[in-house]
Amino acid sequence: MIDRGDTAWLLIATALVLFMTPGLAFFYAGMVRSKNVLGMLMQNFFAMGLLAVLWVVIGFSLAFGNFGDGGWIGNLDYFGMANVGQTATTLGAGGWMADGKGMTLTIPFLLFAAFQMTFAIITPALITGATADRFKFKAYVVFIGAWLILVYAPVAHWVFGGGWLAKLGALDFAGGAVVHINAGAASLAIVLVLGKRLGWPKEQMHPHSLPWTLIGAGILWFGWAGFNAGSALAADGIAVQALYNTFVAASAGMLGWLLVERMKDGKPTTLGAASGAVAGLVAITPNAGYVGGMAPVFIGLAAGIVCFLAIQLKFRFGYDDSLDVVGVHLVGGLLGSLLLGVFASKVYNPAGADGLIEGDLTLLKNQAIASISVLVFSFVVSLIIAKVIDLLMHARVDETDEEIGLDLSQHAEAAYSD
Amino acid sequence: MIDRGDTAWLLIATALVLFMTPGLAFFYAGMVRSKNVLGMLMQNFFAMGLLAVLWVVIGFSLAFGNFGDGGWIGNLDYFGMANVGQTATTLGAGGWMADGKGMTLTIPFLLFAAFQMTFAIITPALITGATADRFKFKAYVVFIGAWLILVYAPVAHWVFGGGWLAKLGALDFAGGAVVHINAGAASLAIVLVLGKRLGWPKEQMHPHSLPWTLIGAGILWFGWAGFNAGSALAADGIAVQALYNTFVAASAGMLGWLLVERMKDGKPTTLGAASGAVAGLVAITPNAGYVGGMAPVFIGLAAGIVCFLAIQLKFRFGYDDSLDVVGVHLVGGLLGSLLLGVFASKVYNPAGADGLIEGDLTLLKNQAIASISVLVFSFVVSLIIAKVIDLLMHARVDETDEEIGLDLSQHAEAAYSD
Amino acid sequence: MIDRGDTAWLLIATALVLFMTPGLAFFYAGMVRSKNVLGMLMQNFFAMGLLAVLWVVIGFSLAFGNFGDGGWIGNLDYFGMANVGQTATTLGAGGWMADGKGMTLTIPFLLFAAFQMTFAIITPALITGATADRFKFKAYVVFIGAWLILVYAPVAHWVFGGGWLAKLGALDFAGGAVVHINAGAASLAIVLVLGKRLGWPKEQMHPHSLPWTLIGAGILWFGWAGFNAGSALAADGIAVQALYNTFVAASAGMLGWLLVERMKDGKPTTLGAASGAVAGLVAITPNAGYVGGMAPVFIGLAAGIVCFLAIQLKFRFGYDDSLDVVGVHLVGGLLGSLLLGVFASKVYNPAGADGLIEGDLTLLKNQAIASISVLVFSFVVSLIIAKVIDLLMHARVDETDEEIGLDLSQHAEAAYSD
Amino acid sequence: MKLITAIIKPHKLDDVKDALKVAGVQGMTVTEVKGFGQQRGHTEIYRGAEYQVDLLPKTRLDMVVRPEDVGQVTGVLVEAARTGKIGDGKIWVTEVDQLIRIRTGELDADAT
Amino acid sequence: MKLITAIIKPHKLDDVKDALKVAGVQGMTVTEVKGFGQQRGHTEIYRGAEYQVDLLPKTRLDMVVRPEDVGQVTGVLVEAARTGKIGDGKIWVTEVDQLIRIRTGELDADAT
Amino acid sequence: MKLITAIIKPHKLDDVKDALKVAGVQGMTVTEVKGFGQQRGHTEIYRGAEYQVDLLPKTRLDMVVRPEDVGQVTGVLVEAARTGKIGDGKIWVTEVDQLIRIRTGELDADAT
Ligand SMILES: Nc1ncnc2c1ncn2[C@@H]1O[C@H](COP(=O)(O)OP(=O)(O)O)[C@@H](O)[C@H]1O
Ligand SMILES: Nc1ncnc2c1ncn2[C@@H]1O[C@H](COP(=O)(O)OP(=O)(O)O)[C@@H](O)[C@H]1O
Ligand SMILES: Nc1ncnc2c1ncn2[C@@H]1O[C@H](COP(=O)(O)OP(=O)(O)O)[C@@H](O)[C@H]1O
Repeated sequence: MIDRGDTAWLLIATALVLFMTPGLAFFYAGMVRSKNVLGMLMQNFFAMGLLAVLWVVIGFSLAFGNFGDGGWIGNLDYFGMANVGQTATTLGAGGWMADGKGMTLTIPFLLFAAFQMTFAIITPALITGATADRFKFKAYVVFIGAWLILVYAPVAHWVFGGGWLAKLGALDFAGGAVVHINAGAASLAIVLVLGKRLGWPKEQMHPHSLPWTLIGAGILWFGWAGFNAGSALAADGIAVQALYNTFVAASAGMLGWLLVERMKDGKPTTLGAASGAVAGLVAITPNAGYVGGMAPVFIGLAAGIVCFLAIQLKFRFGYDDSLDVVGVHLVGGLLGSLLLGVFASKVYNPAGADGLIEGDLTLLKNQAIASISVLVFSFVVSLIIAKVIDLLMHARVDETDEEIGLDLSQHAEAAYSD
Repeated sequence: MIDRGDTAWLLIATALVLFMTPGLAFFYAGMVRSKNVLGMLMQNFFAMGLLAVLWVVIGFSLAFGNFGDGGWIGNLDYFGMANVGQTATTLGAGGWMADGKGMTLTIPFLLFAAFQMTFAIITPALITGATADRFKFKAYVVFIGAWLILVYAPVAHWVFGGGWLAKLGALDFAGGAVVHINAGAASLAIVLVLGKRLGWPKEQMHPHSLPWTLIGAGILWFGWAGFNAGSALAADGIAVQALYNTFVAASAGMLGWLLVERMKDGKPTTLGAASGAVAGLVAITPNAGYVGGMAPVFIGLAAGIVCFLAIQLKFRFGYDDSLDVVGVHLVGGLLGSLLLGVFASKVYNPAGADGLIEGDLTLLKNQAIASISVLVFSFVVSLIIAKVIDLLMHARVDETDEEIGLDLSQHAEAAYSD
Repeated sequence: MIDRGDTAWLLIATALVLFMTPGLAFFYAGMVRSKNVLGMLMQNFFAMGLLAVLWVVIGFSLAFGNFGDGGWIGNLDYFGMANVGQTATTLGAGGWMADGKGMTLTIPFLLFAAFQMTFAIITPALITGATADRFKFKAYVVFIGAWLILVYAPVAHWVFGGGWLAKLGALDFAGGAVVHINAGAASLAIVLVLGKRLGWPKEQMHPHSLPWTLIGAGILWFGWAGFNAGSALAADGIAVQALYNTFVAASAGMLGWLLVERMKDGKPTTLGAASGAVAGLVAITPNAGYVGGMAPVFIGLAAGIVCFLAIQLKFRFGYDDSLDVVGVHLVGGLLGSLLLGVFASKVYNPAGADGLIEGDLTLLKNQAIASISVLVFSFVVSLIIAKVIDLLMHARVDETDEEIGLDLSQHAEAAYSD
Repeated sequence: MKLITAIIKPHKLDDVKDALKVAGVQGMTVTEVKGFGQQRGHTEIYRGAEYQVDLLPKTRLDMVVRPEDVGQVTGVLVEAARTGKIGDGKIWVTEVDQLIRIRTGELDADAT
Repeated sequence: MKLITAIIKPHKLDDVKDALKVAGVQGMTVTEVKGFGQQRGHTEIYRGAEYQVDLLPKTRLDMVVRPEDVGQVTGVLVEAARTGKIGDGKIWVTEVDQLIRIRTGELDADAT
Repeated sequence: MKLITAIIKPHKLDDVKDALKVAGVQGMTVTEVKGFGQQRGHTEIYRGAEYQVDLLPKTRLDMVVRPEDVGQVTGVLVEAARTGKIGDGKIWVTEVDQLIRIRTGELDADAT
């Protein structure tokens, strides 16, 4: 039965998550040099173009077909949105799912597909931060298209689609593994293939406009309400819990990051404030509907501190993760997924599980398995895709184009003029 | 009876559509030269000021008074928001309307008026893109005020208010004719009166800041969810269908535009990506709640391709439609309204109609009549209004003011400083 | 009983109000010189970090504990979100409250706390406009933390928490006194302690980027829908009334401001349009759910005119309220709170009161008492806090740092680069 | 060699550039500047405060030319940049000891 | 004629401009520049990476004056632009062969 | 004293600055400029309209040095700024009558 309150919430939640991709575009675009602004914006906006269409044609079906099969990938039942209509539906009723009743939607099935579409757009788009300033546009297009089908759709099936990780008992409220570990691991793979930006790390590459980054962070923060609280698929207490957790963790993430930044570098920075908030948001994502009380404060603080430290790794190991997708999304996603094994409590969500804090170690173990599985799968397949593309068409722009910048070389445009 | 889920959705949908006008302001402002940025922003923001007040005083009454009379214009029943209260209501029960029961709202009537107010703001604001860089502010103020009363209100009555076009059987889910053909035809009229920008088309007039254009496009895309899915006036399956169609058509519009741009100019541009998405959004607007499946993909693709070609017309015919309102909104609106005659299907909306694809030609014919009627009416009346204003106070700034730019000459401000 | 429509609306309303603080950040940041952009953004974003955490730990409890006691401050019942859960609840049932039944929520109590959290973030953040360009970051951090606990929490209790002003019969729908008078009076206090910016008023300090100010205004306008209509705590007729009033008053505020600006300075400015809209929004805030019809037009117009005149006061009296928080929020808040005593009518809200226009003077008297009380309390306590901080750590940056700008001196960052 | 510096109105840049190309000028360097002179500025208004702005946007051109070309180049410049209204700008000529092309190390006339 | 070029601190521009007006300077051209010299730069921090920035914002003034005015103008300039702290800037004077007013074609002293 | 003006490619600024420091140059002034010369520009596309852009971003350096240092400084400049590709830029040298340090009033060689 369709509930109009739930439908109202999911309608706007879907729009909110869609709005996150422009937010992400600006969060990143502010950090690049002025010759690469449009290159960054374009990659993100193009993800909104290509991936939505791929999703409704085949992606959704591969991710959510055969719902609750406990398996590896969906089927083609929903190819071209076949069988995806305006009525509510029950998914996976006959499967392994605990109560034998599957997931009963109180919103139109089509809305579920649209909501998931916005996740399928932003997840690959996260990668653009790692590859900034050197990914050839044509190669990028092929990469994210292939990645959606070969990496995102299966992983979404494992976790959100009632696949093997869901069956195992791993939890992921809104995508700690599916979104953040997944995109973060892929980022690491592809920057290894692309190589470092010319001049990195010697040359100074200041953010060309931190206000863009800040407005992007504001939009992300706003949209994350839809991302996490929308993942309750209803306007109920769990959604409220998720909203509360999300906002509080973002705040605590900012505080954590600024604290260590202040200690290490002597000044709290605006970029640090934005980065810390995002780190908190990343880490709370898997936890959003499963924890409560002061847990989001601890999770956020931890994320701010750990991710700040993690972004230094690239200098140690020499991979050029331009805007720290690995440091923030991979590490923050891992941290959040594991902390869920600590802080989860059925007090806040009876359909969830109890974590370490409630005396149970099982969840933490499952979280570790899920995290590692997604990390390894995404890293390996992404590496293969990137390598193949590199062989076929050179994944990276040539040196002159990189010097001129992506805006002119890839898109024949200048970001700013008189 | 008021449904709180429906009310929740329409509350936020109203806010979303309101937010579109700032979005539009930036979409346009990024494309003008830096001396005309504030002129553009001001015209759009001022529309939010003036038109809202005019609407609640008299515009709403003229558009929706005498609902369902099958006629040409409303009455003064709702003058100054009289009789527009917090309760739900049934409109046009006694009229020609099919089931004899009119339109029964499940939201407060006042919310319906507020939702429609946001449409009455953005539609005239669309015109500012065509007249960029040369419309005298005072003349602009008079123009949009008069246009709201003399053009928008009647046309809205014809279609949304149960007027003659609605009675005829023409469909327009969220304003393909009322909003886009209407504003596009008016744009053509007024640029003929204003004349070309100094230096056009010889002088290069680069967009001064494409990031503004992109963030504007992001806001428009986001807000369009409220525009189209809000037009269902409920949080039901039709709203969901509209949301899905909207987002998918925007994406396909981007792909269509970039494809032909790539072929013709050799590079896919960021401005093209944004423009294509808007073209897709325009074309899906009349269709939003009446089509489904893969139709939004086709409609979006067609819009992206056709509008890209259409914006070249101004060079051929020599009218200076500065930011392509004719090419995108008039042409995109026409295309969408006609394609509705092709793709409409009662499968997706029993209250709709069947189009060509279901074997019925009637709708296409009605769509053509409605489109042409709105086009001609809007063009002629707009031309008269513009001519009269031009006689009374010169519609265009003088040459020195145009050279200095609208920011300084009309508003004594500079957009950027240290 | 939880209503999912109400919950859906409050979920998004909470997100909307949260989004207002980034909006405010940009509204202000556009007006400062380019060397202080990040200083401004940082102060606002940091408010989102610090105050959310303080709120969930103790602020909410101090404001809403002992709900309906008719007293001065809450208790520690909700310390660390204890007893704040996912169920709906009735607050203050046993207190003085009219029907003896207190306030019965139809949304999870936790959602109420989260919604209020967003108010507790933006209210202190409003002050940053007054102190622009010279507040030492460390001192600012201590100030807003202390202010939340010592000023905001008690005042919120007096009015929103069923404290003595609520018991007295003063009305404040969404925070004319709690938010605007409160922050405005504090602004006056602290600028007296900080002193004038170097060079003020002789030196020209142009807004460095009015587009930022305009996009900030757009976001504020959008978010204010959540602020005011969300304060109905339901998706009902009152919420709709509040939304309508809010949007119309913003529009009328713009018209009022531009009218007098045009008369006095000869040109209507973009900054004036944005400022007038905000003035209208401020003044409608206490009125939002209690008035109707054409009242928002009058209230908005009055606010636009009066606030335009009020911002000239700082030159007369020589206090450097950099971005006119006193002129817009203190004066606009006072005006709105008093006009509520005029325009309130039970026709629009049976739970409200009748104002002068309905022939009753009591409300106006109560509004005056409430406004003055909040003004005096906030001014005095803020002055003390600021003085103490100034003694302990100098509230103001030193001269060199002020010359270099806050961006470099406080945060070691530059807003713009190549 | 001689260095010719011209301050012109920004919207004249395209015309001037074209005219100079025709006149055989091979290269030049363009700077956005602000000028102060007899031309009246404008008033800006921000929240009721009026500011007199007397620095106006101008464009500066620098080009090193052979001494024998100075007369012709300044002539072309004057002609192309003139609108006849106050604020058209100035041209001044200074002596250059030496001109070097970085790429080749060529000197003076060879380096233009 | 002589060309006086001055590099000053940006916030001194208003004072300098006023003083020059009083001293009879009729026009000048102003450019935003960055300077490198003895004045220490500052440190910027982006995500834990520290950058030493040694180019500081400065303002460049160019004015062509009559030879006999050079002493007075540079004197006024020095006085108005001086703060006494490192980084106050430099003034240099070069010989101008010819000054032309574009609008009228007037030359040298008539063209200032 | 002599004024050395160099137009270089923007991304060479760091190298050039470092090389000049080593060569003993104490100070200089840097301006963002656009250059027009033999180097080909690029095409920009906006909604189907193609624009040929022939002004390219360059960086201008001005430094006043002692006459005896001119040779060495230009030598270092040429070496550090050269990429060997068209568009590397120019250097020109002009005579300076006088150099003043605003802070101290020191003159010429003492003022560098
Ligand atoms: N003495 C001067 N030295 C350098 N630049 C000057 C001088 N006088 C004027 N300029 C420049 O020339 C521009 C135009 O000068 P102005 O006096 O306004 O008009 P006109 O050149 O028509 O007499 C000024 O804006 C300034 O940039
Ligand atoms: N030799 C030089 N040639 C050109 N400009 C110089 C030179 N030395 C310094 N400058 C300019 O003057 C500014 C101030 O110089 P600096 O050495 O920092 O302080 P001071 O002028 O007080 O000695 C520099 O930032 C630079 O713009
Ligand atoms: N005659 C000139 N006077 C002043 N600047 C010049 C001149 N010729 C070239 N330039 C500057 O030098 C830059 C490089 O010149 P260009 O002819 O493109 O290449 P190259 O220096 O390698 O011959 C130009 O962009 C311009 O800024």
